[in-house]
Amino acid sequence: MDLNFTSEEEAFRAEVRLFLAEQLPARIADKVRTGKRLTKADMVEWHAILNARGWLANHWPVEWGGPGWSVVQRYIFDVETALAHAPRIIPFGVSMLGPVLLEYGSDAQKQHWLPRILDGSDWWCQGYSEPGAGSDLAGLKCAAVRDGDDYVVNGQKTWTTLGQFADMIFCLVRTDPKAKKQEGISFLLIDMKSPGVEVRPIILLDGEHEVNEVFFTDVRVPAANLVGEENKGWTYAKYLLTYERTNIAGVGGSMAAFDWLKHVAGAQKKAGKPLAVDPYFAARLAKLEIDLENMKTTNLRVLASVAHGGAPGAESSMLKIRGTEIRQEITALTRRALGPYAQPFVSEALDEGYNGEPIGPDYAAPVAAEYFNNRKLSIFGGSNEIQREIITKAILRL
Amino acid sequence: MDLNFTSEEEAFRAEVRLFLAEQLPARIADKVRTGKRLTKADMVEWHAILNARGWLANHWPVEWGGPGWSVVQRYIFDVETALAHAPRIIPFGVSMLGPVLLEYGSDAQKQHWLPRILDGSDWWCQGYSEPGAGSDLAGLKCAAVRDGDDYVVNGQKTWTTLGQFADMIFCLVRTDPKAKKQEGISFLLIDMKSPGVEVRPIILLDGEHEVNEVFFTDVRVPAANLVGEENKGWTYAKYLLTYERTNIAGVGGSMAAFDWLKHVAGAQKKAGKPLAVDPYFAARLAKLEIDLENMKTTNLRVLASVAHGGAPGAESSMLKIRGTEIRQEITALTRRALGPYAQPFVSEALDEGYNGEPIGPDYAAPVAAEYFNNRKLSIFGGSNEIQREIITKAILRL
Amino acid sequence: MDFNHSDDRQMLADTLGRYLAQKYDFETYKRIAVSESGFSRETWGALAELGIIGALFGEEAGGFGGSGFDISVVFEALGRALVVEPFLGTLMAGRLLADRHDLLEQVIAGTSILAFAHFEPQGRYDLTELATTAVRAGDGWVLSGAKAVVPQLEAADHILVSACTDGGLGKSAGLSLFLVPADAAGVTVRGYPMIDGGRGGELLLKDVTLGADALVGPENDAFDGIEATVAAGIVALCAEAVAVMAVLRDATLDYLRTRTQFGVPIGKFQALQHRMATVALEIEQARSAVINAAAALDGDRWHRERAVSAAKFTTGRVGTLTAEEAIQMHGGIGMTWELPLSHYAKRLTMIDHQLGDEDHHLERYVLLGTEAGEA
Amino acid sequence: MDFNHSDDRQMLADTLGRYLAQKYDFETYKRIAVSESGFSRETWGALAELGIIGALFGEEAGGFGGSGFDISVVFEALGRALVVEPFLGTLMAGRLLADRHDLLEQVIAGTSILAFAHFEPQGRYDLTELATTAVRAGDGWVLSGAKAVVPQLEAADHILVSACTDGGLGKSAGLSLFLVPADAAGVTVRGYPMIDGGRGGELLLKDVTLGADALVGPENDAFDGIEATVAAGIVALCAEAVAVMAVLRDATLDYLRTRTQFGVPIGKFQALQHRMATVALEIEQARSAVINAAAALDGDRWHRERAVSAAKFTTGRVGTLTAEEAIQMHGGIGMTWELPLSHYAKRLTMIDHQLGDEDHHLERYVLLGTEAGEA
Repeated sequence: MDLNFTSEEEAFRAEVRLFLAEQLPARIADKVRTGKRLTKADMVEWHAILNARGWLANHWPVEWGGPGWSVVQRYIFDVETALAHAPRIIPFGVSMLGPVLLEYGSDAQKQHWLPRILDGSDWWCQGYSEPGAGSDLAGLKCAAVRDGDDYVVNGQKTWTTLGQFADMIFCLVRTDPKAKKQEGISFLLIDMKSPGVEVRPIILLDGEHEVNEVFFTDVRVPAANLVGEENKGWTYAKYLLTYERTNIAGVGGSMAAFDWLKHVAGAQKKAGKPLAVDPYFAARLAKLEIDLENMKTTNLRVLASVAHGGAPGAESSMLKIRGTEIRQEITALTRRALGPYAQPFVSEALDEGYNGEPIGPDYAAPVAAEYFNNRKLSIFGGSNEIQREIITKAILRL
Repeated sequence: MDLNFTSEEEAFRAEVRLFLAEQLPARIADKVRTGKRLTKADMVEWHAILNARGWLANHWPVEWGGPGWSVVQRYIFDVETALAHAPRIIPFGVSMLGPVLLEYGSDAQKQHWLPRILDGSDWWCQGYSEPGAGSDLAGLKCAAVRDGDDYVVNGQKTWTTLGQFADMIFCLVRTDPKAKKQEGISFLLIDMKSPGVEVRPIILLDGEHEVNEVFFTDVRVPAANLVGEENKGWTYAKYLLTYERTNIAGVGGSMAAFDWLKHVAGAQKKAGKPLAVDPYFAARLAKLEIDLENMKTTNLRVLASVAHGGAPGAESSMLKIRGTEIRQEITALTRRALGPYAQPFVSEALDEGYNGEPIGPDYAAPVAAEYFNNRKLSIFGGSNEIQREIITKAILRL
Repeated sequence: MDFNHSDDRQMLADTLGRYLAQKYDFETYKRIAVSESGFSRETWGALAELGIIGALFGEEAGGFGGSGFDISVVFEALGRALVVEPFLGTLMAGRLLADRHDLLEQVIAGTSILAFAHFEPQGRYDLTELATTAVRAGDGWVLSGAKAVVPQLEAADHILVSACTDGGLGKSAGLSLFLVPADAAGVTVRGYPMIDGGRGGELLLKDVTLGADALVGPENDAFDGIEATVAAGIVALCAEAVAVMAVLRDATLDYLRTRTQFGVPIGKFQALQHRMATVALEIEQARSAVINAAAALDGDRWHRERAVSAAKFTTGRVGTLTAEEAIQMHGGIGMTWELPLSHYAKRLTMIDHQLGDEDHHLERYVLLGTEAGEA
Repeated sequence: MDFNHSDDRQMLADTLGRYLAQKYDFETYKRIAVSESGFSRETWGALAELGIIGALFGEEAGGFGGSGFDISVVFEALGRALVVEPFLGTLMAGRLLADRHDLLEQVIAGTSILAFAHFEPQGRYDLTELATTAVRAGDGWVLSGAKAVVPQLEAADHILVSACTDGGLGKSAGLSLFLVPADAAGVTVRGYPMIDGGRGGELLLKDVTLGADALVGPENDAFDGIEATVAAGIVALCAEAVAVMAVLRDATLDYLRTRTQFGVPIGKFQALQHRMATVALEIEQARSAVINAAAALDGDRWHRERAVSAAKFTTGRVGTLTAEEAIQMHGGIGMTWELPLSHYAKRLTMIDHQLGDEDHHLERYVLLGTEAGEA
């Protein structure tokens, strides 16, 4: 039993911190820290900085541009970047499509697409969910019919995060409507500029445009863009959903958000004293901090098991549930801390360069919107109900 | 909208209080208040006192000895007797079998059995549950085969509360093994002194003998003891389970228990001050008191709807759930209040006449055992899971 | 004991409900809620004409209602339709203006709108954390200070403002109330949209000079009135909250019945069924809490304040549960602007940020329990 | 980073586990737990022979363990078998007796048993609410006072007693420790059964006259040692609690797989599945909390105390959930004396009543957070 990182790992942490201190633009970190909107340019800039250092695709094999890190190094990197208020790495190309191509793509596909993910030539988005197929992902209907050297795609995808910025979309499509639902699905790469692709914004309850519907009408896709075998797409989809979930608890993000909450609770006043020392609020903070400390160790336990050759498996479902519960509770308490000032919402105040006088405390502007937005954490990416189903089957064996 | 009782109802409350002041033996009330064991003699004594006043079977029709009370009067009676620390009325004869006989019994059965319930000639117990049929009550197997003027009964019942004191048991038995499971059940009255009846104690986790297993081996029961029609017993069983559930929330009992909890929390010390003013404990008490106040009004709303001709229906499932949750939380907080002194358990200290020095505070002796014993509240009498099923079907219509 | 409303009150509720169902549908709400003014003066006038404002005040004030149950019936109906119009401020200020018959007549007619500006930027939900001062100047008064997050402040023609006339921060003694015309010199209103629709505002008072008649009620002794009118505001918010909960519950049940996944309506999944049973049960508890508070509103102070704090605590707790479960069970679609559900969830969540949240009222309930007066 | 135990420690755990599986089955437990002595001296001797007591102490004290992980490994195994023998008192008293080599040698050999009598009747879980006094008398000391609910007090040959030598109620300064032979004049032990099996006792000290050598450790300065040994006791109890939780979880899962109602195993009911998923998840969190506490036990005071309070809070909270859900899902059978389950549930519940409950440690965690030393 040893909960400490090795001296090599601590040296690596120092290296990451130094890199962040030198390379993470303060302008961008400030926006992340204060809950301002990031633009596409901000995200592209940060990807480029990481890529220049060779740290963008940090779980890829060395021969494809990965840095050759251990799971512990990746964990340290995730935590440190979050604590430094770096933007998250947009996962669609690097963490989702990349691993699928590495495992199932042809050499030609790897050589064509992987470098373009790294250098930012393609912004990828994900075409999984459909209006009728949410938790029941395999119930998807979007159809691709082979026609000569092309597939012709018709149908709809939804909840496509940042699809408005995307050059490419990887899609699950139905290629055999007669097969059992998991067996007629293929994995297709589609150029968003193809005729017949239409992106429509979905505005979320906080007024933000973050997700989209994507419609396909007679969209022609070269058959060369089929990944792996036709009708085997479900295998690749599942691989993608279970791959690289060591950061699924979002420990670094929650640590940073909890620090911010403590800052807010220290600054807010109740009867002249910091809210943080009010017995009721202090108890809420303490419970949350203890939950977070416990989850950090649970996360490290899973990590250590992976490092020793174990598979993360269904334990990552526990991490997903508790991780999102903790993150949601952090945003709920931050909202609660604001008292009446949770109500005003000046959307423009979240844009860079806004210089209106803040309403109430200067940290108040994004808080309630973030609380509402973060309701998604327990819904998207496999709802917490689906995670409980996984635990039921794989861990409880009921 | 008027939450007040009428002046007639208030006069009735005064009458009940006067009766309790004059007639409830202090010796018995003290035992109830301090959590001592009641003997069979205690319970019989209290039944006799109530019966002398004509208040024992207070929901029976006047012609059979009921006092002709409204649902509101019954509620007032329930609350006042609980607040005065009267023993509960043992329900098996008065509240369970009685209504079934009144609705479905023959004249001869009514004339024979009902007076004997009132005067205490028969102590009844309930033969519903079986080892394999708990929540799935209709899955029962205990069989009765017609043989001349008798039924011959073979099988087992369990969780038979106070069966060790009983003269008679009303049983659900299977009379048609080939019918669908709800359709082959009959309702039979069995003399506990019959040859072939054996009662075996079940000791609960607190060491108490409160429930029993009852075994039937070739027990001959006169066919005259069949209530209603053969194979229609499920109808009567359901009637019994939904009848007279206006007191299902146990408001009076919880009010008395909460008063006791406040007494304990006021007497216990933390850092020299009453535990009741400790912020954490005070918050727990306040939440519980608010829940109780809310439930009291919910209960009155259901009552008022019954008084205006509505049926209690599935709302009583909500009252059962919340009522047991509150009662369990009261006993949990009383246990918590004791601190280290929840641990000692001198069983003899719960008997009348014990005069050993108490371990710790004089109210400590029964508390932890009561907490454990009260886990039954959410299990017996239709588990809270079954109540949620009823709500799902009848109220949520899912 | 009777849990039915009187015929008159029921008729009022039905009339209001019908009007809103016809004229204040979700599209209307969305238009008004994000509009520049953050409310509709036309709707306000129409509702006044229906007598809705009059129902909030007693006969001594020129109205025909004003009891706890009058208030709760009206705000339940308003809550069901997500009405953003300035009822809360009008209710709270108006109850303190019973002797200003001329003004109240206009208010009840819908031609004058009131705001209640009491809480301050540093004061959170505390009724006595006031730094605004009113100083005598000749016959009149000079007010200075700031008031925080006043609902629909820009809509108000008259603002009822509390100020210290002989006291200090954190004291209930020495407070007085002043009626401030919205266009008085030295008054600055900084309006902004609220995250749950409608608008709020910060009030800045800089040497606002008022006549002697600006003083409302007893000098130095306004606290009891303020506490009582806040109690009425809490009953209103709690009734609104329970109505919103019921909408969320019913919308979620509808969704559970119709949305299919894995070949069955998701309402067939027992885990969701049992969670919804809990939500439904808790909403009934919250409804009982509101009934208790409405009944206690016209009673003695101690029982009234215990009941309103119990109700605000309960609706805060159950409101969070209901809003979060409604969104969660809807999944992604519950997160969208397009669906009414998300707006109801936002409103319900924000009610907990008005007039004291769950924690504030639990603490207050505890404190009241230690005060003399316990029955 | 390594979450595996060292080979030696794992071997110890395996040996202990095997021994208990063979010699301390449920029937044995039931017999010992309600016996007159409330423990088995034979078992104690056998476990001493296996080296289990030695594993609780460091080499400087004649043992071969004593770290947080040594303690947690032993108490996990003890918890799995519901062992009632006097390990906790021996652990806590023994850690403060490192310089009494002769005595500790007997303790480790199993021929002498220790109790730790610190908490007092009026003191709840507070480490400093002590009224017991020790007054110098000649070369020696005279002790008077009372100690509350000491686990397995009757079993002890020597009792380590805390007393005020130069301080008052509620102060951490001025405390000292004394080693009191159980048969000293003026010592009264009032034993009783505990609801979760085994026995406890009240200790009465009436002018107990002791020699100078009865003083253990520094005069007037015992608090730091007491706090540290209680921290070790908490690690032990938390490890025991997590082991009990795991037994309850596994027993409940087995029951859910085999008990049928409505024609299917009740484990097929999704509402129960999702609740069990929560229980399983929370137990893993509790396990992590214990690992954190065990790791911090040998570190600096501030991190150690934060970690042990976090662990005791977590195991208290999760323990209640686990015990109540295990009984509920078993239904009636879970309420019976006959089933091991109910005894595990009782033990788990009562652990929350030892060395500070959930609320006590949450408050303590908050207070530690405001102290200097935060990293």
